[in-house]
Amino acid sequence: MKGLEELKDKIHEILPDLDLVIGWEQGYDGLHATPLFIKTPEDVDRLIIGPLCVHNLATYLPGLKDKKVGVIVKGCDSRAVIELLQEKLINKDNVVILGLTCDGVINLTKLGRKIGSLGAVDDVKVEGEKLNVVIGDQQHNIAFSEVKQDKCENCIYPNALVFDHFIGEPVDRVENVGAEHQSLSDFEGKSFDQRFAFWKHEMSRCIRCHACRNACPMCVCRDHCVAMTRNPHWLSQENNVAENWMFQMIHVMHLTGRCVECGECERACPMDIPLMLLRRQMNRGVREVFDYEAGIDAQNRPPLLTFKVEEDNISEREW
Amino acid sequence: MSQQKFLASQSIGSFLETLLREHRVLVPLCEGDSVVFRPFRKGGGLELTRMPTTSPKEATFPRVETLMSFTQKVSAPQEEDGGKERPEIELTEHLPQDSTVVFGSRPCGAKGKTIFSRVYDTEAVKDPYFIARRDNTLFISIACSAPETTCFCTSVGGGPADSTGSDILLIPVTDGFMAEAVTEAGAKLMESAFFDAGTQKAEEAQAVVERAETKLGQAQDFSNAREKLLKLFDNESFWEEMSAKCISCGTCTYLCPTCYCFNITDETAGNTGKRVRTWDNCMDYLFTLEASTHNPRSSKAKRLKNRVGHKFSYYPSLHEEHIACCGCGRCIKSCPAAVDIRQIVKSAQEYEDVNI
Amino acid sequence: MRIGVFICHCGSNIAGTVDCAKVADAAKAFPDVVHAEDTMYACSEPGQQGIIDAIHEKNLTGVVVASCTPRMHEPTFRRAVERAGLNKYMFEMANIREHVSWIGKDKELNTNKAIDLVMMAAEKLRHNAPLMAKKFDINKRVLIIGGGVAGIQAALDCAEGGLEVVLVEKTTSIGGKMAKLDKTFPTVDCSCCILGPKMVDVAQHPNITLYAHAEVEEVNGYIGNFEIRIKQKTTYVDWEKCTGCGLCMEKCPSKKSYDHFNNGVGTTTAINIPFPQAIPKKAKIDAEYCRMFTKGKCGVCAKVCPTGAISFEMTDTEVTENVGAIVAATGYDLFDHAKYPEYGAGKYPDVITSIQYERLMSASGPTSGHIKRPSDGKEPKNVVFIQCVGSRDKSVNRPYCSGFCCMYTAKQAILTKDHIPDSRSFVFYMDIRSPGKDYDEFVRRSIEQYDTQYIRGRVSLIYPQGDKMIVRGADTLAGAQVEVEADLVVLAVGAESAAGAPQLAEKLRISYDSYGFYMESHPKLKPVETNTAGVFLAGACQGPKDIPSSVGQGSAAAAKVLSLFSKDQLESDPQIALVNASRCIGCYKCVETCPFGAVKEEQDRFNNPKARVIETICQGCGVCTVTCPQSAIQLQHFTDNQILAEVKALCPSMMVKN
Amino acid sequence: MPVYDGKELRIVGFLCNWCSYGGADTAGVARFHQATDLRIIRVPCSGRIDPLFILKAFQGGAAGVLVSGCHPRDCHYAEGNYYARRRLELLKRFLPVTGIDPERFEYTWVSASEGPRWQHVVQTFTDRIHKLGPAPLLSEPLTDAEMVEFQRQVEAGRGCGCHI
Repeated sequence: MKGLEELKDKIHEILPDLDLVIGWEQGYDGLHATPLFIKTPEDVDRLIIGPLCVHNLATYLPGLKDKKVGVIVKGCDSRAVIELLQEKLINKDNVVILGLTCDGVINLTKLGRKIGSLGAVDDVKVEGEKLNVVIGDQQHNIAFSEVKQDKCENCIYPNALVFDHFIGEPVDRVENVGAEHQSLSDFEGKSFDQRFAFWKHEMSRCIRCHACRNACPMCVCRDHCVAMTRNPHWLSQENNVAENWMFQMIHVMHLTGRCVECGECERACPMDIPLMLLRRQMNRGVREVFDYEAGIDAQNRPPLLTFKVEEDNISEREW
Repeated sequence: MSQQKFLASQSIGSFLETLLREHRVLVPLCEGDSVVFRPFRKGGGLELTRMPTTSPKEATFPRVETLMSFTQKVSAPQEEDGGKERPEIELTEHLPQDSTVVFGSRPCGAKGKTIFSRVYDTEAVKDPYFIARRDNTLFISIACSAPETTCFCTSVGGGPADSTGSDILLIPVTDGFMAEAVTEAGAKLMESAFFDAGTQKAEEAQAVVERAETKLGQAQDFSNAREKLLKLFDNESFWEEMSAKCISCGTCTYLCPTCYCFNITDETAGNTGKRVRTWDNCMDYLFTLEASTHNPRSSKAKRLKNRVGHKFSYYPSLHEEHIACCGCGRCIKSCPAAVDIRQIVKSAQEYEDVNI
Repeated sequence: MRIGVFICHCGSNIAGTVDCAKVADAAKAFPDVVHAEDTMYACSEPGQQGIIDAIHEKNLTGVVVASCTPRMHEPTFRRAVERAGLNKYMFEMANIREHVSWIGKDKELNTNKAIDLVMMAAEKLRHNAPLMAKKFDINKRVLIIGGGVAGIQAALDCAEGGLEVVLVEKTTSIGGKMAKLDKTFPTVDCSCCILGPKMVDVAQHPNITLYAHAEVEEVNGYIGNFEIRIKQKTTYVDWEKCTGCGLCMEKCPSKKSYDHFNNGVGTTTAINIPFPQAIPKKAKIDAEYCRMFTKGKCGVCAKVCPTGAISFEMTDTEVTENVGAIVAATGYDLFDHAKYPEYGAGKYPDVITSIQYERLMSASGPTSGHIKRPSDGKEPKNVVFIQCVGSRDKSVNRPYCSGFCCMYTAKQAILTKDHIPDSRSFVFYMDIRSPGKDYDEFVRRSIEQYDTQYIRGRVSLIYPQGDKMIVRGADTLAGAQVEVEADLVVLAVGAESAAGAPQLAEKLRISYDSYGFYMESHPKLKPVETNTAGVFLAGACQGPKDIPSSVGQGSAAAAKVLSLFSKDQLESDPQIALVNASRCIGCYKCVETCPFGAVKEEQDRFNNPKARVIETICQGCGVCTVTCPQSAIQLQHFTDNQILAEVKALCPSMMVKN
Repeated sequence: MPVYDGKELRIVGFLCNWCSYGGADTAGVARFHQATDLRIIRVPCSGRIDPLFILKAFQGGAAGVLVSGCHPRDCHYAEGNYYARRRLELLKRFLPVTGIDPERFEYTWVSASEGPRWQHVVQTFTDRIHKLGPAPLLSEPLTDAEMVEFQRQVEAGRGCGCHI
């Protein structure tokens, strides 16, 4: 991510016409950025951009429908904005999009695997392809590519796809572009029984905090989620494997053809449940059957809201 | 301080195995990338260096518990009922019976249940499920040697070696732990041969604790938070600003060792059913949604205000200034948006109303 | 809730392989079930009375009947519980006959399955709610699409019954295929003589509005209140002024226009009235041939027209009609024999279709009723008829029998002999199908009195030799190859669905089979109804039919419309979608997916966007319910909770030990 | 309630009222013998079938789920089965990741007149499910062997590395 000063200048320029601009600032330690809601010119000074800026800020947009909002987006985040526009869940007139170019953001879980506890990190610096993590008097030098988020590994969209103002110069990315994430084919190495057991094991850890849902930019039902009602009674309040599993099924089904693979669900999960596996599998189907990717063009029709009399890629199975 | 004994790292597994004979033993385990409390399995691993992702409150206040189960039957028509059938319901109450040992919690986690007790074990209110579990659960805690950037136990009346809520406190030293009995039940457990009275590393232990205390730095003074927060009760813009980045999930409350709210629902299948108690989450819209569809805490600002206010203001005013927070920092560390409760309280404390 | 369960024996139909008493016993233990019994015939008068009595005696608030398929008796039992004072939707059926007793013989497994099905029904019933039908007004006008004999009959019957009729005909004249026929079988009376007066009646009836040379563009609305957009295609002749005098036809210099009415036998003028008895008798310019359009100058017709009716600038116009019911009578088309290379693929002038032959024989046809073969105008002496051209042939995707070809071939053979007494007719056939009043006798007459030679077998090749056509085929009865020297070959082409039939069906929201014929609601019991309320079928659009059947269906459809309109108001089906506004977040995904445009975008009093279902338009498919992520829009009687109750009854997941 | 005696497996069917339910009726009227395992839930249209109903059935231990609607173009509601086809196809392609064998789920089209086809579908699907056997259950705890395997994987480096 480049162009912090240009970005700040732009925000100063547009802030008078807006209620707020959403960006990032440094969080409680050197490792964590946190969303920043800029309302005054002074707030702009706190703005940061970089590999720690993991949060998809588009998630906040549907909740700020009646405000005029500026939002800073990476390429992946911009897809969520497009999908929201596509589904008419936000009004373009009320949103000013500040597009960035991005070289990937950090996956703290992966970093944790490399250096153990992340509890006392003082500072993180990116030096070229290296990440320098400072913990007290210790220094860890890690290849950034090894601790990037999964979505960054084969990212095709390093530049914001939709924007009112683009900051910096768009970059080209050619390596591995669009390749399906390794995790899916790895997972396919397991038998069906092993996969089923895997999810039982993972779901036993789920605390049903709904962070995956609330961090998801496409989960717009919010206070009216079917997981939280007895009418209809899809789920009980019980926090057990079967109900946790069903909740995740609801989440993934409701994201069919809408998921932009921003990975916020998995990042938000405090229990590190690899939810993106489910999303990737569903998105693979959407890609194969409809040659469709969510959040690319606001004029596209989401695949489940339409049909073709003769589907191109659905061959009726004979009996 | 009672006598300290040494528990060697290599004998922990065997010690826990002996406990298994009489108790359910919960230990922190790596599962995926998280550390969670799980029943100890013979020969199974343990994770004692990383701070557990979940809190040990599950031992005394499970995520979900069946309070009772019921079966409905319809009797044959009764003459005295005018020839009508009379529904009969068979109830079975499920009071917890197990005895549990939690091994490897940190002092902050063990302290959580004491915050429950002021609510669920009072003159007026006795929660038999909680009380039974609490009284049948022993905490063998490990003093904290590596405080994290999210830790603030010393700001809320705890400390890296605080023994409140623990039965035995272990302090990590070379090759093992110095153990100290906090309660009689703890002392009884320490009679086990795995605890060696001969090895003395008290000084090393002392140094470990001091190092941790130093690392935690200056405690934040929350003493005036109670009234400052109350003053801000009607200040909507303050709370809107504080809650702007909150996404209204339940990570903070569900990982919190001190959050004690629950929900009760009846679930039925055919003629049988059960009454289940599950954790509830004040950050959720439904927490205060009324049947009329009115919701006194309709916005996340109001809900966050409640969570912070409850912990640092309302609870202390009801319970002798005890803050309903143990400073473990899980709510900060695991928050998807890195919302920092310390910062919110501090902002409240430092808030100056320009209109006054 | 107090549920009563009734297990029907259906004589031995169910009780033969299901232990009904055991099912009833098991049902007694289900939640909320306070009464369960088995009964001999639940649908019989005493059976229904038993249910009604039990409702009264046991204060039942809901009823489950386990018997046959709900597609059969659900309305029966709903009426019964309604008579007992319950809302008719507080009823569920378990299908233990078609889905249990009739498909398996193991009594234990069957009984067990029946118990499950009853349990599912009871669990669903526990989530049922009383539903109230709403009443709405009917627009007592009827649209009839197609002015063939079926449509004419339906139009006249409806008009006579006092209804206003809108009749839309695709071509410039009503009359359809029947108007082209010379004679009809088996009476051999003149087709135009019996149809003509009916066509005149249509023209003169005050209740009938006729749109000829028009097509239905769009259908909106629902039973009782359809809105139809009709395209009036341009004729370049102002029909208000045209008197049908025919002067333009006499003077038109473009005399080589394709003659649609005569199926290409002979030619006509670019401006023409298709046939003398046409209704309406109005001229139309065929722009494909008109010199004004092809060469940019001419205008002879405009000069000679005594009323000045010609207008080269005329364009298509649109009209909207509101009706309460629709009768589709769009007829059929004839198979295109060009698909058969062995018959010359349409290349040989003296291999013609049966309808062209009708025109050759017709006194009003291009040859004034003299049979002259197309190639040289000679009178044919040997005429070969080949049946099943485009019928009963899987290789051209026409496996069905067109039904009427055997009969018209027999008729044409007879007429050939009448026209040319020294001629001989040969008929290659597969089977003779003549099931109708006096039909078989008619075929016998053709064979026995008119010396028609019937050869059972298929023709493998037709080829020209000199001025003859050699027809080579098999005589399967003689077991020999035969070759017949023919002067003229007539192909008995079969029927296929009318061009554009599927497109119209989609506008009408009715289904059609893989050949494009429209699907009736029930093949036996609802032959003129469709599955779309208020849309009826008449004639060959439903499947190949001869004239009597088409006329019969036209009258039947008219009777259905008249009985529908005998009430002033209709009840809407309350099994439709309903929005729970407090759950709706206004994302309008339901609006996008509703096949009927039944969901509207609205705003509540706080200006929040909310969806609302237009009750009379919603058909109750439930597509919206699945689309809605918050489950805010629920199909009544098939809500998430109702279906979930059935799923959970079968697959209980709730009782996991915690 | 169900007593299967090991003879039956739990198979749930979702059928549209107008075509497939009618087809099943037609098969019944014609006395086409079929396996008894299948329990049919009648819905107005295949477009009413939420893929989540199918997952709910699997959550509750269904060994197989069969969906059948009107043939494309024949939907009573004109378009319902087109939407259903998209949803169900994606569900089928999604299932492998959950560990539910996608063979346990099938969707097809059977018209009201296709009694023989319905018999064939039921028999083929039931046979297939019997070959696959009972479904794995979410409510059953993981076996010791599975737990050990997961722990081994953690130790192999997915999670933290420090263990006693």
